[in-house]
Amino acid sequence: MGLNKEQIARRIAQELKDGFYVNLGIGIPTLVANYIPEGVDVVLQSENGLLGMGPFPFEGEEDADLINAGKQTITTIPGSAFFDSAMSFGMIRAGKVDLTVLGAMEVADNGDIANWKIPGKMVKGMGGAMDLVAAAKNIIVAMQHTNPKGESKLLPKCTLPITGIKCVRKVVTDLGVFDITDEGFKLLEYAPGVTVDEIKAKTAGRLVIADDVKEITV
Amino acid sequence: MGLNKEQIARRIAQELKDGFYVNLGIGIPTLVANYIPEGVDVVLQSENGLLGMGPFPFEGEEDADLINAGKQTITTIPGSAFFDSAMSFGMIRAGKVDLTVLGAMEVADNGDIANWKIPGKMVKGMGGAMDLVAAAKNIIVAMQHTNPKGESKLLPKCTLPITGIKCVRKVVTDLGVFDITDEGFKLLEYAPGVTVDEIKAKTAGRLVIADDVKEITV
Amino acid sequence: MKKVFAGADEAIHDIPSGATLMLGGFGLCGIPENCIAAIVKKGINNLTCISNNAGVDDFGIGLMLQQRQVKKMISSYVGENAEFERQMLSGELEVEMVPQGTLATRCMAAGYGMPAVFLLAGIGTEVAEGKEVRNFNGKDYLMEYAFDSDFAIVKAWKGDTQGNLIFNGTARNFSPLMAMAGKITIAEVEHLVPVGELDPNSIHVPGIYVHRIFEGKNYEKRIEQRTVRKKG
Amino acid sequence: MKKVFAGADEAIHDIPSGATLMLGGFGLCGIPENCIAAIVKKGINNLTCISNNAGVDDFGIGLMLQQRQVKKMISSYVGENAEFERQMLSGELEVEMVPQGTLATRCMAAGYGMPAVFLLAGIGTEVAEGKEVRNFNGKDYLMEYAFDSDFAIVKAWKGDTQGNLIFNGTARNFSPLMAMAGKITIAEVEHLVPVGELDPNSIHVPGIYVHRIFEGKNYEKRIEQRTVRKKG
Repeated sequence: MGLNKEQIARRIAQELKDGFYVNLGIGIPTLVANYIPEGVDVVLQSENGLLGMGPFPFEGEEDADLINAGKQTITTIPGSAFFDSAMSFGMIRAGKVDLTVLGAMEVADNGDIANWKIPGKMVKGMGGAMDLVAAAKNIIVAMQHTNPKGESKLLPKCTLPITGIKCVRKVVTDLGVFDITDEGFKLLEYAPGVTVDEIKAKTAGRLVIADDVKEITV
Repeated sequence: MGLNKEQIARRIAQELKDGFYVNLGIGIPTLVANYIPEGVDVVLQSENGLLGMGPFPFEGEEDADLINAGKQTITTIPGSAFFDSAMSFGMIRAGKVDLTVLGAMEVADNGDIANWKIPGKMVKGMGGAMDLVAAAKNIIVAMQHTNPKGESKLLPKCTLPITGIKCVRKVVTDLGVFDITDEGFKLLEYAPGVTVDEIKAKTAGRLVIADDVKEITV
Repeated sequence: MKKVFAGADEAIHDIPSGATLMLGGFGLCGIPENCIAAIVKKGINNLTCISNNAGVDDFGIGLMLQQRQVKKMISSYVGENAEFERQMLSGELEVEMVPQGTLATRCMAAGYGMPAVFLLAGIGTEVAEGKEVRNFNGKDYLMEYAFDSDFAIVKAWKGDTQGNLIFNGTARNFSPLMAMAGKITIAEVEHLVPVGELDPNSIHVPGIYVHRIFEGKNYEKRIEQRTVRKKG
Repeated sequence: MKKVFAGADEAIHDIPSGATLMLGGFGLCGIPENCIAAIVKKGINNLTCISNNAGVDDFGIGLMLQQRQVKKMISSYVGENAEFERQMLSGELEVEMVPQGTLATRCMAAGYGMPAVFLLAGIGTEVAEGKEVRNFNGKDYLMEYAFDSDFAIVKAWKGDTQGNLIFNGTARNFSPLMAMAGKITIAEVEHLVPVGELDPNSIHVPGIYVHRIFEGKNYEKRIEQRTVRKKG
């Protein structure tokens, strides 16, 4: 039951508006690019220095000088532009990127996010995650509602080292769509086949249910 | 008696070393470009966004998009590069420009300089002068030794609003060449036909005479 | 993604009186001629203009001064402009002088989301009055704030329909910095081309910073100091 | 103006053990392969390396790690590198993690002569520990210092004998910023051309920032994640 990864991506893609500049993180967020609605023109930013990221190259056409922030080979689209890393994060910091979608290990009901470090495990670094969450003006988190042990990832307070404070605006999980509000997570939509009671049971943070809560359409 | 403007420029040109990046201010400093010694390769920086400034264009070849900081039409040389004003002053601030030559209304014996404003007269602004004097690592002032009233422009303290503090390293006037030292102006060279006593008489700031003081050769 | 406007009148249609504008250009080099003409025609006033210079009497921002549209100029050098001088001395025009590199860097800071920067220029001078001084590695710096502007208006050489801009020669100057700093950025270009025509390696201002673009007309590109040498 | 060197061995000849190096590149994209090979060959050690990543086990900075030449890494992401992990966990290797945009901007600050900048990244996290927090317009920022480095080592696509550099695609990344930040900057380029061949409007790093340049050899340009789609 609940949404699969593609459906989570598809639901997030509904948040895209014509003219948006969008930064997509690694994992589920990357899939959002596959579901951009008809008639909606968005430009993808890759924080390693590209506006106008296109799809993966055809086999044999990979260019070592053309990768995304996940170090995958990519292509450009007409109208793309390259720039250095300072300008790339400069435009994020200045609020020019309309939407950032990223994954998370934990989200707190005040919008705190943890997604870079697990104590006791090898620390690989925060990459651009701290910059993105601190500076982006609109952040949607795409993640599973619970961890492999079945524990809620929507918490009253992050238990892992945090990446940024009070920055997440919206969370889309396999179970539902939530806004971050002063009252905590606000359930806007539930996945087909999932009950509000199940979501209540699996959400550790403060949860309120929108008056007009409805089923997700993807 | 003393040096004319061309000779002042010629004397300053002796300070140029092979490989120098040089910013030349308006007036006498501009003339220095005409006297770059044989075998010495210097690149001229213009703070409005150019490295590799060439001579004035031939008549009929002026380009409105190609001017220097004095707003004069110029040319480029092979190897030139354009950049924006932030990078231009960034490279000055980071100490990448080896020598800056500029004019002054007053220089104090501690290296203070005044060259942007005369109280009671129309204020045109400091342009890039404050940035240059604050940030350049090596500043030579080119000016007349006295003002039109015959008063010394080499002073114990600037009387005009200052442009920068303790920044001038060397002064070349129509009468002589001076280093700025802890003892004040240090006369290194005097102009042909000018006596050390005359220089003493016309220098209001602290003045010491170098042991090996000698006549300027231009 | 509708960034392309028909012309200057359309692109500046919603600039209100009292707005703060950044205007690109160094002297008369690289100034947004079409937008200035449209602003003069529209007659909006009470403007605060951030621009390195203020034009000459009958060109550039000088045209806006003639119509008394400018309340305050923030510039590094205001040069030869009799009407400017008259308005300033009579107190009609407020003027704030900012060192040129400081002006440029305060624009850049805005475009890069940095609220303040530390700069050397002006230490020990009247420019430092009232400003925070901070010592790093034995050197004093002034803390200078990023500029805030409602509209940035620049002129580029080439631009595409996505808003990517390329400047020519020293007409670049402050324009890329201001283009990145405007809440709304308007670019007029000599050549508006379809997407894909500009080399993505050579873009000076990526389109994300540019909200409106149009191809300008009848550029005069006046030369302020025509200096030449003789052939031979 | 003798900036052109014969090769990597000559260009890095005076880098001493214990030096602080900036190394351009994002992952394996745009890394200075020739200089890394020469540093490995020369065997200098005790190095502090500022680089967004630390290569993989058998390529990039990973090669220097294999030879235990690195004392400290300052990076944003150190990814998949078993030897790196081993040295870090055993305490042989000191590691400082810096957010990616902060890393980039601290390089830029150095090249622009700005001693410190105010950035949002890391506010409220362990990155903020011990750092000055300052509020501007209701938002908290961390004060971050410009990086200090003895040598910056970058790889560009094209360069001329004056040191002007042009990068290709996303191989640009941190390299222009580091090139501007080094006390001594060494650039290896795929194509070294005579002055006058590069378009002066399209230079990413003006030669004034570059002290040594040479044409590199045998570029492998390894791809870290080969992702493709099928035709049709």
